[in-house]
Amino acid sequence: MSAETHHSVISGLAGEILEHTGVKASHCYQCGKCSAGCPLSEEMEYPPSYIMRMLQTDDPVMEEKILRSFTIWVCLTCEMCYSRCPMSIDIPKMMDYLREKSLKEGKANPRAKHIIAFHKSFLDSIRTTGRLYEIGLLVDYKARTFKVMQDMILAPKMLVRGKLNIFPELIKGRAGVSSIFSRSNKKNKKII
Amino acid sequence: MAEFEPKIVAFVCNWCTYAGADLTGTSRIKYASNVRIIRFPCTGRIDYMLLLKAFDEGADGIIVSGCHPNDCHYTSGNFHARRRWIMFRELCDFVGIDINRVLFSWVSAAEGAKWADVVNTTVTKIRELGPYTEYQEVAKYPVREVTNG
Amino acid sequence: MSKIGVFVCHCGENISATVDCAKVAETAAGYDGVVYSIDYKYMCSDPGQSLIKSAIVEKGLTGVVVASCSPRMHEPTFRKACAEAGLNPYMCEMANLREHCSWVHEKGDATTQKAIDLVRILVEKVKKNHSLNSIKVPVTKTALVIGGGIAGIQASLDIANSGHKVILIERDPSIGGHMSQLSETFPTLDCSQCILTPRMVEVAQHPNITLYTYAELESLEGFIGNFKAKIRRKSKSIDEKLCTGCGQCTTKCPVKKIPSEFNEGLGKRTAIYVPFPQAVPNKPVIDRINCTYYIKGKCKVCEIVCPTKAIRFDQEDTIVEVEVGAIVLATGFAVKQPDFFPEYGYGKFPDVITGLQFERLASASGPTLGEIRRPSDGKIPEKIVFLACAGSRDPAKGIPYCSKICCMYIAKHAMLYQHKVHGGKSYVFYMDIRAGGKMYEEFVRRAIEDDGVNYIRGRVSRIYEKNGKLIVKGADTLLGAMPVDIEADMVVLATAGIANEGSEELAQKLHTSYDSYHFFSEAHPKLKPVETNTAGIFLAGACQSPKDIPESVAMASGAAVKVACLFSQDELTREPLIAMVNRQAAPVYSSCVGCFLCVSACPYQAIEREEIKNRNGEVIKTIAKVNPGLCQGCGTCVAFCRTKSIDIQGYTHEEMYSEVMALLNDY
Amino acid sequence: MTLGLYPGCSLKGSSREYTESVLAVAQACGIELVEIEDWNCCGATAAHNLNKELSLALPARILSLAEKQGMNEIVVPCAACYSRLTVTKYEIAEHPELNETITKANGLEYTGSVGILNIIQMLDKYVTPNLEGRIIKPFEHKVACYYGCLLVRPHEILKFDREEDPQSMDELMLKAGATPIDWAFKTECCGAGLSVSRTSSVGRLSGEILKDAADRGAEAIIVACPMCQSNLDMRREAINSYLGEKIDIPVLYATQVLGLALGLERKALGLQRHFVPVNI
Repeated sequence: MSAETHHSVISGLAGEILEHTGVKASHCYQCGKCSAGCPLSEEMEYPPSYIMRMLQTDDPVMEEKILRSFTIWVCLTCEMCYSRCPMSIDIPKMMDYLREKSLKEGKANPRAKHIIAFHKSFLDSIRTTGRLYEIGLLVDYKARTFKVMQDMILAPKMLVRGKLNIFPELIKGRAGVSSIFSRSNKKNKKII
Repeated sequence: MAEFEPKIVAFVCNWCTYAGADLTGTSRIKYASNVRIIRFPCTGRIDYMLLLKAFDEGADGIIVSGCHPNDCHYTSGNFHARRRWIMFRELCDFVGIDINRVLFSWVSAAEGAKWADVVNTTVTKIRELGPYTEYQEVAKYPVREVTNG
Repeated sequence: MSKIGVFVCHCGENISATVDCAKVAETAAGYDGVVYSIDYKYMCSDPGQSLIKSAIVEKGLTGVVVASCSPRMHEPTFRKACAEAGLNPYMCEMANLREHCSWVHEKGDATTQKAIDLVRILVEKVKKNHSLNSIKVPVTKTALVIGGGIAGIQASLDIANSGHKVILIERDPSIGGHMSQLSETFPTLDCSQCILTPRMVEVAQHPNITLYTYAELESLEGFIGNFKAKIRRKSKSIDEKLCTGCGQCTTKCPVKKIPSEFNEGLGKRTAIYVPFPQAVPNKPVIDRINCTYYIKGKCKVCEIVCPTKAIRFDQEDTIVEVEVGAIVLATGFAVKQPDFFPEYGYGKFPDVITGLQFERLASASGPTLGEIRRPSDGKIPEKIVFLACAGSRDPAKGIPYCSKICCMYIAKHAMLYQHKVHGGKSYVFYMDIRAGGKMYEEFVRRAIEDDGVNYIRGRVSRIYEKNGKLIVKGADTLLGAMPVDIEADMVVLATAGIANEGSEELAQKLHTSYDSYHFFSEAHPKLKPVETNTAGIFLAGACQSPKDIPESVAMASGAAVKVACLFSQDELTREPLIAMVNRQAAPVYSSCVGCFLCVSACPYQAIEREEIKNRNGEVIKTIAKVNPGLCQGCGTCVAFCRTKSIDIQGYTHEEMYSEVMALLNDY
Repeated sequence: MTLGLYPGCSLKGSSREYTESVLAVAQACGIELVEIEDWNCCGATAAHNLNKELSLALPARILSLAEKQGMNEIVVPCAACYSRLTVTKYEIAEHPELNETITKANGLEYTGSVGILNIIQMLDKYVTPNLEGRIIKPFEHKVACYYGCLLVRPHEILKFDREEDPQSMDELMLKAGATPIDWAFKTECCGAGLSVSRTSSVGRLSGEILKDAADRGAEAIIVACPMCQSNLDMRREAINSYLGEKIDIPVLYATQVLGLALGLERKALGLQRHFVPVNI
């Protein structure tokens, strides 16, 4: 006598996603509306509905391809897919999970290194100051990517317009913010 | 110790909830097996003394379920049931019967999934409340006889 | 002393896969009063029934419990078998081991234990059961058909042709329904009106059919064979006997800009109007909401021009009361208005239209006389896009089901477009092509291969307007979900078929059930598709779920046969599960004290006062009495009675208390 | 009238003019905005891209601080921060078990009592009802209201305006004397999330948006999101070179337009800080 309601278990990456995010890949019936509306689908090697299909195969080869894909990094989480999905599948939430997993397992697509670098620089900036320090972010990002010249042309113009702070703003609760980071890092094996 | 398995009795009407529970079956939706269904023509037929009798006999929780308001096969039986339930609940509360152990619900013939949900929710809730030994202890005292009304 | 037989069914593996049937039978054999207990693979099969029958005879059983499927499925089967073996059918009960046990729980001891309990409950009940005899009631051999679309028309004609009277009521001013709006029909491409209008005329002229258009069901009382219906005939504001349908009034009416319902808003009509030229009856009605006279108190142009003085501004609604023996519900469906698809811009862009609007454009009797011209500027679209599943199969928009007819009509639309616009390009965005039906798949293939319709598998994300074109942003899921943009001149949305407006209220008036989408529910999805749960009320056509014309017609004929079967008898037998007031010997006569609380509880006015008189004719006592013809057996009076003087046969106090007490012993 | 204010990082740096215009309009309308003391970054896209717990804990800290400082309602002008804060509030309400982890991570209690308003909601609730007779310099221009992603999606959580063809900003502009145009890219993504790391995508996405607005005769694009603004404004050269044509429509914040209509100084609204000069 138990309140057990499921007798089938979804395995593999799809099962993992279901467990962690509540997003059920088998819910997708491949209508393609997400791919049709995704502003970035033409830059993806696998558009969103294609990723859903790959998850449905329950094939480790496919799953590996997803984690190593550029798609998951170029997704902007603009939520367009989710808002129009007839099955209300929260694809952006799933993408968040896939990115986190891909990074944790060291499978991030090499083409995405600039995108990841930017996110990391961003979070580093918050970690140390509690708030985003834009010059710091840019310098850190440049250092990570060696894209020294790009955007440098913007900086002086921003300074002139009073859009860049030369000094970071420090918050009092920095220790608190850092502790948020260290807690979640411990759980996530230092990924950021 | 094994988990407490409550005994749940469901008093349901023939036209909506009984058919709804049939649909749960046809749809193969699984739910807790703690419930025993007793079929009535209509919730309007349910004499609330039967609820007390069920507690007497060792039930830990009770579900009463019929058609949604306005959808009664007999026009208004469910409204009568609801009205009498409100009175009966006051009375139970007054004499110290735990009204949290009785769940009143509407489940239509089209709501197979809802029936499973109602049962599972009730089982979980009654499991938290524990066995209704309090009532059963008291019920032991009077002479037990078949109540013919 | 009871002698009960218990018959446990495996239902193939449906029950035995999770319930240990042998153990159930074994345990039941040990119960007090049980003299025979056995399990068998298929109890409802012929050998299974024989098993029961021979046990009744050989063991002299006084009661039977069949532990198998839901009594809603096979109770009549087993009760009939018992009756054949000489046992009163109401001494047979069913324990629902399938729907309520084996199908909803996992295999295990707990499930078998539940099955055992369910059997024990019914064993205890059947011990207390009484033999009952069915009740005979007369049949009124007139049918009421609600809805005058193709299904209602077909059902009316079939019943009328079998020699019975029919009253057909239709909400709109004319019969014909959605079918009268269609251009051509799949898969034969014959003209919808050409095949429909002769039927409409036949209805109007049939001596057995009384037609009330512009009429709705007000209320319904009674039961199978003996319904009393009140019909509200809405005021048409004309005297139908005087009106000749000459059309002077509709030509002269100064209010000419009302969107025509018949043309789905693509054409205009006047305030006094006939919905379409072939309407039956071909007499106008005044739309009081838009008529200048009713708004401002003056105009009366129609009254002035009417040669027969048939206009009646002060006419009021009338209520007609009729007695009928059976009812056919044929209220059809509605089309979901696509304004809930803001991403497709329906309502914002005039050239995004619905499938039904396209029918009107393609129809020779439509606003463009059959030429495909777009609503915004009347240009012939060079590129047209059809979107399947605009609403259907879309749980996010509230319609998870498939509307069934769209795949076919879209293929037809695209085909008609290709036939009418030479050199035009048509695209269909679809998810699956559901073309099950005679010559249906062939029809779709023809559209694709012969007429060059471009099918793209994918759903459209959005449509926007740019420089007079509609930009349709879709994806081709067969090419790796590659985005596809089409600059179209017109877009047709295959909007979902939904339950008709007011179907919920109608179901409540009829005390019949409806599903979660508000379509009417059939009594059994496979074996009783035209019956409802309410005896004497039948279903025809798309009011049960979206259907195409052949299916609607077939179902209507099915319902008509059910009605004819009913009318072939002079008397009906009814289940005797009705309330009774107890009677006892003098000087008590009855425990009823005459409080008549039951009268207020009864929804059927079935409880009367009975005066018990002595030999001198003096009234000794007044007690309640149940009229068996009116009682429907809900039992509300039973729960109301303070002296427990009313009991309901088949669900008596004794029986119900036995069930409760059996339920929990040795749980 | 006092409301809490969560400015967020952009408003303190690259989108300084947004802060200035928000404060100026609020002041002009008698609303005092009190900045949440010691606020931190909400984590933005980076956090929820890389780490779920972080993406909830950072915004939760902000909401806890607002609670602690006795605020009932806070205004969040940045659409991205508004989205993160609202999503966090929703997630914790839906999954109360998260609260414990987050309280532990932050060392601050969280009850979820603080109301969150985006800038349009704030203006609708507290400013527009009292606008009668105060529009002294109607902004008589054709404008394209650009809502972007984060103000309207996901609707289930934000419950603000409608997802497709939203109207709230258009109505506000109408009140400020402007003529909002009907156009096709109100809620398409401008690509700001990849602004720094993948400028090529931004050219295409933002290019489509600017082009459609320009083609339909807009004289200004109106936004309520600093990401969209800086993307469409600061990246204009890159976008123009992608498009191969020069589009010089300025990108203004809704508050700047309202400020102008109320007759406030251009400088007080930070109009001099724009990359694409505001010549209207």
